[in-house]
Amino acid sequence: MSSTPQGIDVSIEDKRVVAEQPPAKGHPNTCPGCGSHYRDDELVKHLRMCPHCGHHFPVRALERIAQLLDEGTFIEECADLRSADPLGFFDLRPYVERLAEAETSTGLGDAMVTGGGRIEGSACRLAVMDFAFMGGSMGSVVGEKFARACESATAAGVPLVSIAASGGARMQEGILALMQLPKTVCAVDELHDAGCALISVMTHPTTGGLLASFASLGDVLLAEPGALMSFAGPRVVQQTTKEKLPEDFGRAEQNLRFGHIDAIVPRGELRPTIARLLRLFGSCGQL
Amino acid sequence: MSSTPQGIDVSIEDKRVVAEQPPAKGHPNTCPGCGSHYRDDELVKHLRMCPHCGHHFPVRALERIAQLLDEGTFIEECADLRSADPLGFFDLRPYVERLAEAETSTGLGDAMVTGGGRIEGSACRLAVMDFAFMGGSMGSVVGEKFARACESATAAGVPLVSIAASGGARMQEGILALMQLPKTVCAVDELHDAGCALISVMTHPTTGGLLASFASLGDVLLAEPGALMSFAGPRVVQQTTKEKLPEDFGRAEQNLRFGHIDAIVPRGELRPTIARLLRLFGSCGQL
Amino acid sequence: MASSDAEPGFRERLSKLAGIKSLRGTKLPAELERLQRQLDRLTEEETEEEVWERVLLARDEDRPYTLDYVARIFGEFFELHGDRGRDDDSAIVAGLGTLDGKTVALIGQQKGRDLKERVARNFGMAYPEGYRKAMRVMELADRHSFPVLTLVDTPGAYPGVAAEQHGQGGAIARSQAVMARLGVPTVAVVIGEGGSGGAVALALADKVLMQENAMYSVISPEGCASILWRDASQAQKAAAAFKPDAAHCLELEVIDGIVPEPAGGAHTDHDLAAELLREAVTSAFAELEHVSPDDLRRARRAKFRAMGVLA
Amino acid sequence: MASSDAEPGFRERLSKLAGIKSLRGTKLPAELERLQRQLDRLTEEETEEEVWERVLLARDEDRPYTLDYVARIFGEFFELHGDRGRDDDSAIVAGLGTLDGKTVALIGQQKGRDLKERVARNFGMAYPEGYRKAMRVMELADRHSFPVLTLVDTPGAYPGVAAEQHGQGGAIARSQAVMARLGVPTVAVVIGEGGSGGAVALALADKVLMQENAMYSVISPEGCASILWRDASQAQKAAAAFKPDAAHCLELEVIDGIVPEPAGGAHTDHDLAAELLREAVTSAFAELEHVSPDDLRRARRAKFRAMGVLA
Ligand SMILES: [Zn+2]
Ligand SMILES: [Zn+2]
Repeated sequence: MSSTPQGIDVSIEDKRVVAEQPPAKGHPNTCPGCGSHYRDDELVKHLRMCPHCGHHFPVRALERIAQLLDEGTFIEECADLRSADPLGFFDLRPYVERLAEAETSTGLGDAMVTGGGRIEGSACRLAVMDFAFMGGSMGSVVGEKFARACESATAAGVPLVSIAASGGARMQEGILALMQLPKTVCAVDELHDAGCALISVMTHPTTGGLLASFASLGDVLLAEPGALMSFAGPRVVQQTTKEKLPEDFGRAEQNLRFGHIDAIVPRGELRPTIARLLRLFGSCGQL
Repeated sequence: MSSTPQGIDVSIEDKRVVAEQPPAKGHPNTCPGCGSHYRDDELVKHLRMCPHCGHHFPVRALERIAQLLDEGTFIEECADLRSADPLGFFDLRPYVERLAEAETSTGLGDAMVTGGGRIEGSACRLAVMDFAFMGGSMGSVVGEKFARACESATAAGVPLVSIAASGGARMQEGILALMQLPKTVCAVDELHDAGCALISVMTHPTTGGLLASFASLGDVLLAEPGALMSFAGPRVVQQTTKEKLPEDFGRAEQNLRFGHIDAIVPRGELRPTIARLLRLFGSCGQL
Repeated sequence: MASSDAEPGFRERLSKLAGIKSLRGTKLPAELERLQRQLDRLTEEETEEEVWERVLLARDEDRPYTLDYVARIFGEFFELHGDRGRDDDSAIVAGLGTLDGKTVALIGQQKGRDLKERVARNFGMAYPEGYRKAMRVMELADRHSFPVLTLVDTPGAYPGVAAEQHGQGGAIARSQAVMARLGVPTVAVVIGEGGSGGAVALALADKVLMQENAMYSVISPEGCASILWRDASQAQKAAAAFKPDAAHCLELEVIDGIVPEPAGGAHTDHDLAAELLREAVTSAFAELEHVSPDDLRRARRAKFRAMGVLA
Repeated sequence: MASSDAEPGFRERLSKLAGIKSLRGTKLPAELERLQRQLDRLTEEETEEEVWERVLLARDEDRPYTLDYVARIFGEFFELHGDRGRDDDSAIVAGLGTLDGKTVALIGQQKGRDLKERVARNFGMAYPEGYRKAMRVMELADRHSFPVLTLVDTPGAYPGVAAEQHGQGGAIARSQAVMARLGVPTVAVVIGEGGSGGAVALALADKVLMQENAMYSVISPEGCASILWRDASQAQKAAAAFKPDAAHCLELEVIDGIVPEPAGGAHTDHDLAAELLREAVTSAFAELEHVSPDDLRRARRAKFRAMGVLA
């Protein structure tokens, strides 16, 4: 289901997200829900939802931005930020090599794209994660981009919309990756002190450090259908507790039932829903 | 077990507190726990705990104050406040008649005694309920006395210690009795804004409106062993849900287990425990 | 039964209520006149039957509920779910919507229209989780300076084993404490049954209004009767004794105004009932519009501080 | 492995640490000297074995736990229980006590000393309820201007079905958000295992210290090894790669200071370990004593805002 073979290496609390899915039927454009196969342009047209069974395929960051924003309004920010290798980290391969490969294969500098734009005419800032870049893991660059997006939203007096898709913290940056949790939490507190809203959308998967930091701190928490939202991944939980997991363990539907999110929004309704929330939260300063 | 035959009439959410107890063995000084019988001076000496089985007998307000305060330090406040009869309430007997009878039998103006004093040398204000006065029900006088106790504590910059024993709101005062909930809640918020602490002790029973207002808002919540602390009384719950109630339904022990109180403190340890808390919260202004 | 003491304040507030409405250019003077006539009757004694009739109207199964009003008075409504802890209690609904073009946070008890919905919403009787949802939405409103509107309509907080184990009393107390701390304008309207602690948990507001046929009481008439008369069938007698109707609540200075209903009761015309509610609520918010957070808190606490009647 | 860039900040903070301590008249110059020598070694490369030795010390079963320190450094301690919602999670203990005669709120993870206690305390792995208890005690401290001391010692937040259903991720996020908002001085000390999100939930503090042999990491060495090397037995190699020891955390400017331990580790002398901890904590609080709530928040957020290394 995922087009990112390295994804499995980098998520921490939920390292087997991919393995939990029905085994990919060879091609990323084959629906794991019903087996239908689509051309890429067909999937793009349908917002990467299966027209047959409604399965939500993963969406890359730039395509997500195109789905959500008024055409031609996106202005990217901080595109030049890149990870350093503070630990000189080397496992089976050096971290710098993994980074270079991810940049080549995704065309992105790191796992988050940020910038400003309009949705149904309402100005906002966006912070959109890309699972294809090392499993959407959060290291120094993701944390810094998110913090700057909060500051940019505050300066403009507009809400920040965050779209999460992440396996957790990026362990190749060690303790500095963990520090992106408090860093992004502080950024949300500053955003809130300025009176600006955070609208947080969780897509499959939003696990580990993301769920334990900014993604859970939205004024409104939305999730896509079926999105896995858990702090610990299903495999870790199973190994630890030896329990049989409930069928919808950690899924958006369970999270709604247990009171953790406000709504499950199918992808087709995401743009009008966010637009409505932007109008409700309005501007909170100069535009 | 209770020496207040009219108690059963006035508690609301928990109207059968007394009936839930083992039937009184004739005399209020006979222990319902083990059947031992005591002279009144024996019980006073033992803080009204059964020396044989540890059962906590009810304690009247002035005796409670004598148990807790340094000798000779109590100065009563607002002793002259009396209930009006705003509804001209008449059930089987007029409210004014019930009030007069309660005053005669208890020697108190209403179900709460307030004032200032010292515990192990630390100054505080106290608000102590007396279940013998119409089941410790809260009407306008109890609400007013509690609010004034908060104001007195604020003025003195000392903590307020509240000792609850109540069946709930006093229905003979109708909607005005219900309004003592928000009234006392506002008083606690003002006390807290002034930086003063509320130490709340719940004794058997603390139910209905008391639990749903100031008694639950203490910075520290203590309870005596076995004290019933429930919003709805066991009988009402049983009638509504038809369930068999757990054995310790609503008791302090259950409340501790479910995270609602900080500690269960046997009566013999109450004075030193409150004294320690007074030292920890200290003074918060002039004395 | 208005005592001579309460009389002046009562009259004064009634005319203030009328004043606000005409100031805002009410289009419904007939409703207001009718309400005035009803209130005039209070100087005479209301009969047991008249009080009971209102109790029955407050509980009428066709009476508009919270979501009926939400659909009619809010724009852009978005429902918020969950207490961020354990549950989403649908006996209480919450959300954001626009009223007069401004964003307002709505919190209200919700009974069910048919049996299935009634069970799902537990007949409007919330668990502690419902009050925790209310609190977190109030805090969201405070963070973004959204006024808060609460609609009160519950027989009471749910009296069950789990509800007690989850801390019903503490949740009701804390919900009030949060309302006492809010720095935004708050308006509460009792739109049906305002049952005891479960109701007041959402009603510690700058302006507390009652619909003409709503009731607001420390205990249900049946509960009162079974305790004091030892006979639940004496409910009618009990209701007359403790007077849960809007006019008496206004007389006792427990509420700040009465919202007129269509003749015959809100259930006869949901649209008109909603329009009358909308007018009353926007008038109340307009009065609070330019008051600072500190002044809002101060006045709100002072108002409740003064409630009660001493000898 | 100190990079030449990180070096000056590291040196500076070490000498600042030393400076504070002598200023406060430390009676234990020998311990400090020993710490200095150890830190000096950082300019050389630490071996895999040396890093691993610290991991083993951090997890030593005889190492003092939160309550061992509480008994030794606090006066008048009073434990606070419960999250005021559903539970009292004993993997986290909280309470009030006096330190240098002033009231401080204490929150810390607590492992068990024997098997029975370990099970009761879930090996120091909290459920969301534990973090909710922590948050409500922090808010109590804020209300009364009590400084907050947290002691971090957990393999991680508990990864179980119920913990997820009760909102583990959200609870950890919100606990951090509460810490970022507090207007009182906050000091966190990692006294054993600082395991991932479960640790940082209590560590968003003005001053974050680590004991000499504590570890603080984004994942356990075993977890890291099983993911990256696909072999949990490579834990020693993994630990050397991501360097969870105090010296490296100081080097990366993730912590503000290192608390010396008795020679051989804290487990060899609980009393001395507690005395060293007490000195470090009171020094840290002394530095924060006259800072206003707004300045505390500002500096605290700015500190975490700056964490991370970019190319
Ligand atoms: Zn499909
Ligand atoms: Zn006995």
